[in-house]
Amino acid sequence: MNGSTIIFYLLAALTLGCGMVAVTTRQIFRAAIFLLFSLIGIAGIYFWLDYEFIAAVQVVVYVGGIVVLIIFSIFLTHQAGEQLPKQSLRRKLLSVLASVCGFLLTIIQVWKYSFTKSAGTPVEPSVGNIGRRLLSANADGYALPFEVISMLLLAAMVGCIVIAMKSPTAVVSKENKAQPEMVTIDQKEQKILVEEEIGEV
Amino acid sequence: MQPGIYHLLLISTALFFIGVYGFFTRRNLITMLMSIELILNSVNINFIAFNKYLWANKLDGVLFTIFIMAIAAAEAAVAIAIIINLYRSRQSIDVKHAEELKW
Amino acid sequence: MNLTLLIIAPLITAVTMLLMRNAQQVKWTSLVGSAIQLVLAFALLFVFQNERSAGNTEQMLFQQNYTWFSAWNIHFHVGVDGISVAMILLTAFVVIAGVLVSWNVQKMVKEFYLMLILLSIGAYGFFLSLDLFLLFFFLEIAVLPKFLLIGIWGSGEKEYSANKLALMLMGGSALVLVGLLGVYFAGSERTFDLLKLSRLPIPQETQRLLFPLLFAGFGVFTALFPFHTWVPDGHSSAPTAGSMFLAGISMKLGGYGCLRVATYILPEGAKEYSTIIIALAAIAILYGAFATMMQKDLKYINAYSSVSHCGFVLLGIGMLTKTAITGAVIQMVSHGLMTALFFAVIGMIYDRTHTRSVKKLGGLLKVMPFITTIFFIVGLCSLGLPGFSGFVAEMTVFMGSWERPEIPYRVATIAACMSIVVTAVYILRAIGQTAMGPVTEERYMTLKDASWNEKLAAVILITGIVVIGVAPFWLNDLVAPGAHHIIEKISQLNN
Amino acid sequence: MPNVIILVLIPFLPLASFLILGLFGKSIFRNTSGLAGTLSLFVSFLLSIYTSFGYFFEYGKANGIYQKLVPLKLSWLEFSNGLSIDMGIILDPISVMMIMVVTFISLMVHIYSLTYMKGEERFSTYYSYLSLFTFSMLGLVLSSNIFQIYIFWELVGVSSFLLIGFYYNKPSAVAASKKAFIVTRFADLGFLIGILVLSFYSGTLDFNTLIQRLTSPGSGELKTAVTTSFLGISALNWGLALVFMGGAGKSALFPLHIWLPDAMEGPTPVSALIHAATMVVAGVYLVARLFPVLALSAPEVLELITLVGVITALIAALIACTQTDIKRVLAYSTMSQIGFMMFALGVSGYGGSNGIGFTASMFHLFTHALFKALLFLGAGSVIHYVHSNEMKDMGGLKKHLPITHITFLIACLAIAGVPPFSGFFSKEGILLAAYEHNPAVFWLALATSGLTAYYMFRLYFRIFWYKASQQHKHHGEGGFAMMLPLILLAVGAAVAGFIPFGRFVSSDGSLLTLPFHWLFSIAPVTLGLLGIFSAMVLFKKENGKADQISSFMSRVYKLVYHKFYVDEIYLFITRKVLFSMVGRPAAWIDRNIIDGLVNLSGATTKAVSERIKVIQSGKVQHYGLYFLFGVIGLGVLLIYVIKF
Repeated sequence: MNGSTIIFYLLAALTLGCGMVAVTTRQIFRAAIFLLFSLIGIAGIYFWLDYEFIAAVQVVVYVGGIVVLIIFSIFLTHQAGEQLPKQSLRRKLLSVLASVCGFLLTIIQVWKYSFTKSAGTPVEPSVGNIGRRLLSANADGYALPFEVISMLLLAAMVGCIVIAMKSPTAVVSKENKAQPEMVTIDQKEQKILVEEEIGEV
Repeated sequence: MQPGIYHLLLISTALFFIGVYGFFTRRNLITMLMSIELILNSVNINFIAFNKYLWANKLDGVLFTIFIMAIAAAEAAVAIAIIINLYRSRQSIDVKHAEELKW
Repeated sequence: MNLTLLIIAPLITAVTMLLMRNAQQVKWTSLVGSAIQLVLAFALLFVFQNERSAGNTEQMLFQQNYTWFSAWNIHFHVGVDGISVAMILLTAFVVIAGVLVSWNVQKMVKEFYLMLILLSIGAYGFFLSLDLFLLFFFLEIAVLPKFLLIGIWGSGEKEYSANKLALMLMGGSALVLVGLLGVYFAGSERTFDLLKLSRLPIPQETQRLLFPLLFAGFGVFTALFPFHTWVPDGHSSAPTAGSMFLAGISMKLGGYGCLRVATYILPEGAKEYSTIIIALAAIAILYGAFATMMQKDLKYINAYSSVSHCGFVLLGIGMLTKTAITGAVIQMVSHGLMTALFFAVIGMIYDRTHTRSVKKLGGLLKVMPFITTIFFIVGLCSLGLPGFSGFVAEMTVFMGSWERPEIPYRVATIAACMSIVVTAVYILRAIGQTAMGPVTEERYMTLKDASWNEKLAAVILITGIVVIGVAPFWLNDLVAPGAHHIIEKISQLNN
Repeated sequence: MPNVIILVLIPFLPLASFLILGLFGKSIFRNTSGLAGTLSLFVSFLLSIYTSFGYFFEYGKANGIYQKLVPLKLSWLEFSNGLSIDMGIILDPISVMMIMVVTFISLMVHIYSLTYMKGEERFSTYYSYLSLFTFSMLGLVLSSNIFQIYIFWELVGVSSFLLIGFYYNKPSAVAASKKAFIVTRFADLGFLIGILVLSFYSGTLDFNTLIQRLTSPGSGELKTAVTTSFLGISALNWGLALVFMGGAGKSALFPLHIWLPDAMEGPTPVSALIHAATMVVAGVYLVARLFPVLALSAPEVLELITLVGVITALIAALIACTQTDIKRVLAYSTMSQIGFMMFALGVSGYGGSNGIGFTASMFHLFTHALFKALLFLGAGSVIHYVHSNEMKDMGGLKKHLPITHITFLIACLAIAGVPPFSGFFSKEGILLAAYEHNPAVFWLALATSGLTAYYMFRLYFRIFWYKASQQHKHHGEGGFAMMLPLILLAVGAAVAGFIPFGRFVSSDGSLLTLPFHWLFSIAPVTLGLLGIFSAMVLFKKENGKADQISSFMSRVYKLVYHKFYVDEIYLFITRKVLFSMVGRPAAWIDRNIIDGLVNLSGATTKAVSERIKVIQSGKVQHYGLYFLFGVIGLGVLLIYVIKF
């Protein structure tokens, strides 16, 4: 067992451990942070695999972009120190069962399968190579998908704005009229939840 | 033992099902979104691993990873926009309250 | 004669109706349209008779054949023989009477009449089709308006009845569809053409499998015994014209289908299952009659008696003799006219007294002599009085049935004969209670007798009933050759 | 040769009058409908006289034997292989005799009703119904085809139904009309099946061919009909017995008689026409029509007919002694006399002097029509006068109703068999035939004829003598239109016995002289006079003797008074058995089991969808879980189970 291997296992442990905590913790902010570490662990694995560019993109997009977005949205929708509601035990057990079964099924299949490596001169995953492939319009070029993705991003941007934009006042007032009932129901439920929690404590 | 493709696949599978577990057990939409990010990342790991160990003569895995990241970013943005909108309309982002598609 | 005219004429009527502005115009358009249909039907009869007497013995006359969808070899293929002509005449009679009777409909007049005309398109198309796919197409066209007629213009538990009727009929047509596809793939040639299929050898095993599907499928329409329960509910909830069309036309679609499709294409299957058919028919006849005895609602009485009477149609078909099948067709025509008239009369009584309960009515003969006289006539026709069509039909079925000397057939025939007594019991109970006796409620004394449209409708239908009853030979001569063609293969099998 | 147009006109004139009066009676013939109907019938009557003269004296005979002529035969409805319903006219002695009887009695009734039914709201309807009946009855007797006779048989039944229910707002009349129709309809079921059986074995529906095929000993049809048997009885016997069942229903023979007394709810002239003189003898006519087949090929059925006839005659006579409604008494007397006609046919042989019974039966039919119509019309006058059917409202009417009194007396003497009135001759013939063929029947018949005299004179004395009248003389006897038929019929009833009937009507068409023995007549005449005498003793003056006797035999009296409880048995069968045990369960099964199954399938579908719609919860996590489990399941299935 050499250093590289150790580093690999450490990265794997970091990724999986943080991922695990991220999906189980009841502090939403902590979940976000652990997600962040998990993503960093993945970036580390990319580094370990010598895919520096991908690792960099991982860090930039996920760590720097998405997680920040998530954290912002958490700030927008949550009070500080608020705990996440508990899920029912039955659901948890079912989910564990489903996940474990799925995991085992997949892993067993993967293990049984012997992968064959393609013969051919390896290509350096350098930024230059990637960029050339990405933008070339040749038979194996990715120019078209690249353009499509850019359109998608644009559409997503427009979509975000439209969705997040405040609705016209008329609609709002209508919604507000319909609101009280909903709220009371919510409040009731929350009350019940709180009581349950108190009971548990 | 030298880590190889199997180890990477193990990690990605585990991460995938961790994400799945989170997706099922979380009630908060934002945390569900996080689980989805984990799932997407596990897919990315797969792509990279296959590229590295099986198809080193090609770059397709890498390119797909990049696309997935781009899409994931867009998806996250849209999702968060929806979540915020939802929050605005019903003061809650509990998934329980988003069941308009019921029978 | 161009047979497509019979489909186009109502179609044009329907389109013209769409353009009309007020209810009055719509009514007159549909009346004129249905009168044209009647004229066309008579023209068809006339031309057909001429052609036959000129010595044209071809099975189907006036055929037209256009390819409709060549990939599946579907054709727009129409043609008539005597049986179809008789059924078309029946349809024309019932349609015009139905249009006249619904003169007082208030709600959504245009749509109502549109539904009536649509149903008549379905019926004409069905009786004309010589292509099984086309036939099925028109069958489905005829189902939809019934659902709406009951669901929108009905009374009582109309949603329930409309659903029940539509679902059971759809179930029937699903069976039919499966059977049709089976026939399509069973022959050596992929074709829906009725005449070709009847000549293709279809293996006996296949016939055994497909015949029950087709027969039961069409049987649902014509109240085959365990599948008859839509009849009472559907009829009782339907508006007057709806009931008339339902019992007068729609139930005949089934009988015609059983005959023209199931029995004609699959003779060996028919032979195999004939004992079961006649058993079910005999049960339906007697059991329907006994069940009628206990009914209190006039519409239920007629609905159950329709089950009983349609049993004769199935009995005639199941007997597989030429006379019996002729009788079955005559019974279809006769029952169509009679039951339409019966429902029309019930509708007239209900419109005035606002009740259909036999218990609450009484002494109507004093109050509205015309309507009550029609009630008498139709009741007497229903119990098979000579001089009216019912007698001719039943006797022809009996004579045809008696040609089969085997014990089960004999038993079924005698059981069917018994129904004439039970029929008399329930008809006379209904008439005696409603028409005769003292007037039960004061308010009945001021009721008005029939209006012009009701009188006209009644007279049209009575004319049909009496003409058949007094001079049945022309109908017999019209239908018998058709029955002969249907039975031809079976009699070959017997020899 | 007969003139076909005239023959056709005989039934069609009444038909025309039915249609015209039925359609326009209320508007055009408001006041003249009676006259119009009577006139058309009068023409029809003249035509039938013309026809009968022609038949009996000009063209009917060939080689001294009356032929069965079929001057008209139109195919009406053709079934397969030679079976067809033809509309034809048959002329033979009995049909010609019958058209005479029918048109004559009907004419009398038409005239009588002009006054009797005057002021009736539905006067023209009444006449149109009468015309319908006359048409149907004429059609019935002229039928040349067994199915044709069935058709008119039904039409006769329905006109009887309409006329019994003429006073439709009287519930009892409605019930009676229904009863009459349904009971005869039940009998017609037998008739119909009988026709089917006979037609199947003989291969024809035509009377002449049928009789010819089923009587010639060598014919194949007869052989199969006799050898094929069901429940040990040959097909031929089945067929004929079932046809007889139809006749028994229409003629009110014993087990199927219950409708006739109730039918008296109709207007009295109608009872005279339909339920005394013409329609009720249709059964006798039918048996007479098929007589050759019965006599030559199916003597067993003839025995059955004898048995039923004699039982009916006796039972009806017994019941008639106890009834108090005068029309009912007459109704039971009709039943009894029809019983006479029936067993006369039953004991008769075929051909030559064996056929006395046949001739006597037809003769009795003829005379009975006259005197029974007279009795009913007389009773009609009485009812018209006192406005009641009950004996207790009558008595001492001989001064108020002199003509009715005399004519009624003549009719009573005729029916009692007192010489030289008509009934004497015909009854002698019947008794003689019975004596020669079957002594047991003879003794029963003799007793019955004594009873007949008793109950008829009981009726006579009870109406016209008994006690002093309390009636105020508010109106007269009913005028010319009512008296004329009475007088004409009385003349007929008095002298018809002298017609040499055997010369015209015999079983095989040949000439027959009804034998007549003075010595033989002593017994029945004595017995008849004894009956009259005892009636006189009991009822001439109001005294308690009759009541004493009835209370002395109270049990028997009660049994007879309640008509041997036959009605109650029928009521039990229909109410308790048919309605409760068959009808109601059928309706219940249909609503609850068969329709229940349909509804159950609907309900099941609904319940299932109600259950599985929960899956469609709208919760994304649920969907995810199902999806994942689905994928896992599929994976396991494909990999480990199917090993894809």
